[in-house]
Amino acid sequence: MTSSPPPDFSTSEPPPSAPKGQVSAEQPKQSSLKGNSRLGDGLFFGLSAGSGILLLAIMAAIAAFLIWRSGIAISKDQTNFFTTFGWDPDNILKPSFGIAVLAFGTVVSAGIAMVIAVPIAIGIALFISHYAPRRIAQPFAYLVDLLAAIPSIIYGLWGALFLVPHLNGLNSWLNDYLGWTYVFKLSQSGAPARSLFTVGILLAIMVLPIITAVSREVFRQVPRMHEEAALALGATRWEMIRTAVLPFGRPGIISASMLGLGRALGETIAVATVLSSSSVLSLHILDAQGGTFAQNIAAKFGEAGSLGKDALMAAGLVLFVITLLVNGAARLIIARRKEYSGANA
Amino acid sequence: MTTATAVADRRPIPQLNHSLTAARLPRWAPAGVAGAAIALGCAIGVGAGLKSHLQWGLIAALLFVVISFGLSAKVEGTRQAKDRLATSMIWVAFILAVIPLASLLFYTVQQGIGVVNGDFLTHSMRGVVAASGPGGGIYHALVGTLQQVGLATAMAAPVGLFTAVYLVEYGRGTLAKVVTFFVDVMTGIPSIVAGLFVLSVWNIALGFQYSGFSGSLALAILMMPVVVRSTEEMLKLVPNELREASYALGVPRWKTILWIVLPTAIGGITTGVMLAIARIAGETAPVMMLVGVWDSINANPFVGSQESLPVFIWQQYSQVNDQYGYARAWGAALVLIALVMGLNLIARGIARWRSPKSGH
Amino acid sequence: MAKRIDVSGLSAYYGGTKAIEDISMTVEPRSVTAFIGPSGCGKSTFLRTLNRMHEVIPGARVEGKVLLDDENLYGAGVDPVAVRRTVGMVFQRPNPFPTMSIYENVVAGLKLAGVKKKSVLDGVVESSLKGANLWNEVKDRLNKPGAGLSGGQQQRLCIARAIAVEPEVLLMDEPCSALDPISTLAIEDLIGELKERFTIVIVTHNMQQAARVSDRTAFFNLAGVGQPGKLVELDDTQRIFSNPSVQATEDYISGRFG
Amino acid sequence: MAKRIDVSGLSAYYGGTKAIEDISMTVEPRSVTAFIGPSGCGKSTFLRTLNRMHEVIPGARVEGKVLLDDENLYGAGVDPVAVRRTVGMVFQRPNPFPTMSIYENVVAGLKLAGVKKKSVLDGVVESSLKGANLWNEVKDRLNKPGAGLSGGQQQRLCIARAIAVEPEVLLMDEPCSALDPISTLAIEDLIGELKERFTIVIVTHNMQQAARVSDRTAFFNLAGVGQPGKLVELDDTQRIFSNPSVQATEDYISGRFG
Amino acid sequence: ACGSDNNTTASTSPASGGSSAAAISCASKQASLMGAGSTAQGNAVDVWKAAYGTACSGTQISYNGVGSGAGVAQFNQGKVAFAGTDFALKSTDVDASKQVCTGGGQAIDLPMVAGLVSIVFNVQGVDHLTLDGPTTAKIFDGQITTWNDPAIATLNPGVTLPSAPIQTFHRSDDSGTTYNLTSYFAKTSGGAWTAPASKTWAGKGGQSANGSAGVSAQIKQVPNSIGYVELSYAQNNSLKSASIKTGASKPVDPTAANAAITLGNSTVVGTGNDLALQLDYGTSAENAYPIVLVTYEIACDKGNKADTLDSLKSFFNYMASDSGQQAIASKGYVPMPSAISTKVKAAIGNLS
Ligand SMILES: Nc1ncnc2c1ncn2[C@@H]1O[C@H](COP(=O)(O)OP(=O)(O)OP(=O)(O)O)[C@@H](O)[C@H]1O
Ligand SMILES: Nc1ncnc2c1ncn2[C@@H]1O[C@H](COP(=O)(O)OP(=O)(O)OP(=O)(O)O)[C@@H](O)[C@H]1O
Ligand SMILES: [Mg+2]
Ligand SMILES: [Mg+2]
Ligand SMILES: O=P([O-])([O-])[O-]
Repeated sequence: MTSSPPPDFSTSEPPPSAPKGQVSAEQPKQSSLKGNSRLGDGLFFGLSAGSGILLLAIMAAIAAFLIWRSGIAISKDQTNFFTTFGWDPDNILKPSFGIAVLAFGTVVSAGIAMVIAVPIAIGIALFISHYAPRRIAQPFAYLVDLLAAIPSIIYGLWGALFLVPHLNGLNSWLNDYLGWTYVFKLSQSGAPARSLFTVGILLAIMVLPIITAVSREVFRQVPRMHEEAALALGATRWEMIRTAVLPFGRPGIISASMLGLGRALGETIAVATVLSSSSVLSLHILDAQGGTFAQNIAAKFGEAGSLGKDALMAAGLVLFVITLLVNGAARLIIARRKEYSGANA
Repeated sequence: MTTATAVADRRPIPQLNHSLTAARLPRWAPAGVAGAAIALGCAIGVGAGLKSHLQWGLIAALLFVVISFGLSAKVEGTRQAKDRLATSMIWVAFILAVIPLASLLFYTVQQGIGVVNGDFLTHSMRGVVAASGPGGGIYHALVGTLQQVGLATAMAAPVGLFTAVYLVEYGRGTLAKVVTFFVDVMTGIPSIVAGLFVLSVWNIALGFQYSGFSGSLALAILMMPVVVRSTEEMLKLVPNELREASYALGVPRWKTILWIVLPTAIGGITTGVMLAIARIAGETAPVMMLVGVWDSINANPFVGSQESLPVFIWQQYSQVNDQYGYARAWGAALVLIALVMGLNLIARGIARWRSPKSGH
Repeated sequence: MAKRIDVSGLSAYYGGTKAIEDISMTVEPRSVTAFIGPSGCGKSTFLRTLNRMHEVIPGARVEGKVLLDDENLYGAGVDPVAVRRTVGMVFQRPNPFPTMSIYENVVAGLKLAGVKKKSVLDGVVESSLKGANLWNEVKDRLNKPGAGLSGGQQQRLCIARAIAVEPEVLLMDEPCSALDPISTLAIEDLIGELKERFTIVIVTHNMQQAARVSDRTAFFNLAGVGQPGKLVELDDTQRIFSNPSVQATEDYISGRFG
Repeated sequence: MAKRIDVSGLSAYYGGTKAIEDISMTVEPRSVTAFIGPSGCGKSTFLRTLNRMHEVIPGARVEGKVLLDDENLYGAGVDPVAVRRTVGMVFQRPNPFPTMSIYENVVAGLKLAGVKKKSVLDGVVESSLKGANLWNEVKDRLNKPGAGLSGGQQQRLCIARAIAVEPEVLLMDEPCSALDPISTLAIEDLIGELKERFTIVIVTHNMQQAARVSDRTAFFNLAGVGQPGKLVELDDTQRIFSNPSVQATEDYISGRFG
Repeated sequence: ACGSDNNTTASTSPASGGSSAAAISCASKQASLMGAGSTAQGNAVDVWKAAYGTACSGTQISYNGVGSGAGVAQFNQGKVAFAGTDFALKSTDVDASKQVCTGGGQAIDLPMVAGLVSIVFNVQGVDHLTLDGPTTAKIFDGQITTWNDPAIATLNPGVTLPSAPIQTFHRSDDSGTTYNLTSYFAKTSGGAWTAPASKTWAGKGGQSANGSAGVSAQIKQVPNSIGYVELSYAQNNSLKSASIKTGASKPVDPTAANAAITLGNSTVVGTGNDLALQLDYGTSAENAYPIVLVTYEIACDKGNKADTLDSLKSFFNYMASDSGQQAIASKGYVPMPSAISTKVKAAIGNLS
């Protein structure tokens, strides 16, 4: 059946108002089902999709840029890019560079940061949203946000001047009691604790506010009725959180952690200031050895020649891929339970 | 109706203890345990000759968690004990967060407060030999940071917000998947890579010179994924029934998003944007590469180099590197933190003004 | 003003599952049509197909035709927004906007449609809230959040919000289920008034309510679990309650209120 | 098992506003007590004070005493968690956990109590869902999200969830308002069975339901808008509906269903 | 709008080059000058631009310490008027510069700022330490690991050295400082240092730190440590520096005067206006401190940008002038010996 509207209806949007309300006298109302709201919607959709596409274009350009520059570098690398420890791309005789140490250091330090930061951040977020008395919660939330406002370089200085000396004791203690685990063995005792482990701790502090802030907002959105449903079943506060709050906030926590992880993976100056970098891949994470992608870029960029810069881009590309894999995994976890989304409450 | 009778054959439900006043620890128990744990922690610290006070604290925290759990498990039963465990762990998390926070803040204030005064805030470094003594200020850097961050936010926040809106409200197809994919990758871009990209495209290929604006381009790239992802999460939590209620009133989708969905999520969105601003306001490497340095006031972000606070801090620390440089660096850090916090407060004020009214 | 609704061969799906099947019926203008039937038989689903709200659920889709005065709601070029402006709806579960005060909740539809004049809005708020029998309870706290009301108050607020935009057809999904008898009476009275000008469809589990307010009653049922719901019969309310032509209808009605 | 509830001089506040005032009553064990009264008079609020759910709302507070077999719920040393485990509740608005499947929703309470054995849980799921008259509709999709059910199904799911933990007292806030007659009947039958062992309090707007299921009925009312709600009278249901001692009760009941 | 560039009152110590304002002849056509590159000369340029800016208020100068390589790259991209570098230009850099230096010009090296690398240490109870090439190389290469090692003890009779392990610190970033130190090792370690001179650290063991600032901070903080930084960092952070035993009669202290002697003996290896220097790290001349460094300014010999050429020449002239060189001496730099600065001045005159 044709759905063309009567011609006299086709122009106007239905006048929305009824000055005296609906119980007032009848008012002639014109109406067409083919309203013009498509214009606003189209515009808004265009803006949204356009933004998405713009973002995509930027990222695609960056990716293309990295791939292109990496291609140049890797083709000139005389050694295996993935297994080489050292970084000497500007050696005219034998350009040789590889990401083994950097990939290890990046993954380990970011991993340590996540292991420390995620539980603590969730704890703090819960503290703010469900535990702290209201009067404490608000100011404390601001305070945690304050951590996010501290520039990286300050974290670096604080890390090098304050954190490292305070971790020396912990380091030798870990070595004494957990040295048998191999991982916590210290090759050279007495040296300052400028290791991947320390970097992990520092990164944990740096990403803490990101994860906390986003999780906190998510926890605040948990509908009261679900919390009440759990409490009415005789749940303790913690059980209520486990039943109603955490599952509801799960995708949010994962996303928040991914944001934090992104920062941990890409952090430059703070790591460069604290880590004693080297081209040694040490499985003893307390040893002052190793490097990360971003730290390496910072250390090598200033004096890099043109191949040197390309080589750094190649390392950047690998960091991209790592970020992608981790995020992809996180997305999968979230997507698996999509139909259990809290929005359907 | 026959089904209802099925309930009649009740199975014995295992051990549901129905006493209202199960044995409980006294109200002062947590405080008492905390005190005992701290005392013990210190005792062990002294006894074992542990130098780092951090360790003392960690031991005390651990003791606190373990003792309250053990005590509660014995007196109150496992469910209460678990609840107490969670509570004490959350308090420990809180304290663990307070330590570095307090330390960092104390450190920064202590080191920086000495130089922060009217002159410092209203003068540039022009004509000052930084390495020889005090003097000069950060006004030029303050201007630069505000402009660069402002420009970056003006570019990235709308794009990020709209992208998140697209992903949550519209996106179901391939485009959404691809955008999501790239946003994810974007979260991990080291700032210096973003800087290099802008340098290659904007400054080298297109031939633009140093300017605050080219720095803000890189900052915008760094900011977008944070805005997108945090906003996305917040929008996802807006109950669908609110959208439906709005649609049913004949409100077009875009108005629903603008006036119903976004306001409901405004608190979280603000937090996300502020996080992103905080992050880029502290960036050094790309700004140095794209904006350069400048010791005088340049209020035009589109022409010529500018200073920015992180770059100023970096220079004073790494290059000037004497007591005066340090003092200026910490002073600038203090101002930068205060600046971001000020913005945060303002944004929250605005957000609260439009955010969900309380109620259940 | 009031419009006739003509449904033919309508089926609705949630993803792969068919929730209702092959429904055809006519809803007369200026009348109240009640939908009754057991829980889960698809009354809400069907109701939502009448103003294209069904399709906002991801994966949900509709087959068939719904004519509103000869115009197919599902025809090409039809704007669902215009449809919903014409066909208003009150939901089964009260859902006031949490970011808005009581006042703002009521005028939300108007404001978003561009009405700004304070005097007009004030008038609408008062008349709508009075229509929904809520005015006296909230007139002193119009600026308080809508979410802080009791369940029944919230539902009446949602009714006020829906009638404030003066739709031509009003779909109500168990509007009185959370209401006390006094408010229920007020709403029923309101329905009686509104039907002078609008077409009204109401889902209810309360047979007496259906008997009281509706001119015609449609009985839905489903053949079995997992089966889609179907329209069993639609007839004058009086007939349905006194002398239904299908046995299932009689069973359902008498099963309870025999 | 079943416990007597003795309320004396109870008032409840939301922040500064008093919502109910000075309520004293006794709820007999092994019986069904119905609360009726106009919307907003504080029935839900009062109900929530009986298992200390009121206090979870920020700023809300209670004065007075509630004795459960001589033990004051608000006495020192009483654990609200233990109270709620003993006094279960079904809410006015269905609120299944959106992140859980139907199965998980039903066993949520038991799992919290530490019951892990699959066979026990399976048994409880079946019997609870049957008790709530939902089993047939969902037995094939126990692992689907609870939020994908119809309104009535969701409410029955919540009832199943509440009875799965076998509380000694069960508070039901308009449990049947979203239900069709068949489910309503099933729930009423269930209530009839449960009262053999438990104490049941039910809020309802349906006078007939109150008359059908309850042994005693309490009528609440409020003097005017902004005034706190009060208990007007509590008596045997039959008395209340045939010959109430207070005029207001008579007015309320007859005003509608006279 | 409420801020001010005027620091004459705000600054308690006026720019120290101010007194030499008379030596500055401003450009007839003043323009803003941007430079970028080596961090080692950052403070020197800072001093100069302050003095120069006071005299010639129409010329604003900025210098971005991004590193030598990045500075040269920016120069070759035409983003800056001059670059500072710790290394003489490579032929590839010179080729690339032909794009920017129009009219057949190319980039040239002008040695403008000199300095020295101090071996800094933090050992309790030890105020003076003497080291020589092989011992220093072995310490930094992890071959000598304790302070009371006989090799160190022999060089320091009468000094009580602790038995503590040596904590060595080197640069984690690529650096001209490292290059000069390892050049010294390559020349004097007698085979103990096997790697060629390089701006990338190639020794074994020890810890690394970012920038001279990072190394200084570690030396200050960590007991029994040793590292290497430019003189100014040693001075600013009050670090103790070792004397170097060369072939000379007595160990040489790390002072500007002693470094100037070594510099004076260096030879120009650049051609034409390019004044790249070859330093003699193996010097055994009396009082010649061997670990010196020279940083260059890079500009086009021909084809500098027309609008900045005047200012560039004027600024360079001031840098190379005696008063300019004296102005940076107090900041831990080594004034360029006149043998070199004369050639530099001549080369500046030829810039076009
Ligand atoms: N969002 C959804 N996703 C999947 N299935 C759904 C969804 N909503 C409803 N259903 C299913 O569709 C069928 C019809 O549901 P509908 O809500 O229309 O029933 P109803 O007649 O309104 O019931 P009630 O009287 O309980 O409200 C039910 O089997 C229900 O489980
Ligand atoms: N969270 C809240 N904050 C403030 N006031 C509230 C809140 N919840 C309820 N009230 C108010 O308390 C009074 C009693 O509400 P209550 O929900 O107990 O009513 P009720 O008798 O259950 O009504 P209904 O039958 O509509 O559910 C009402 O005036 C209501 O507006
Ligand atoms: Mg329904
Ligand atoms: Mg209620
Ligand atoms: O000046 P450098 O940073 O290269 O030592």
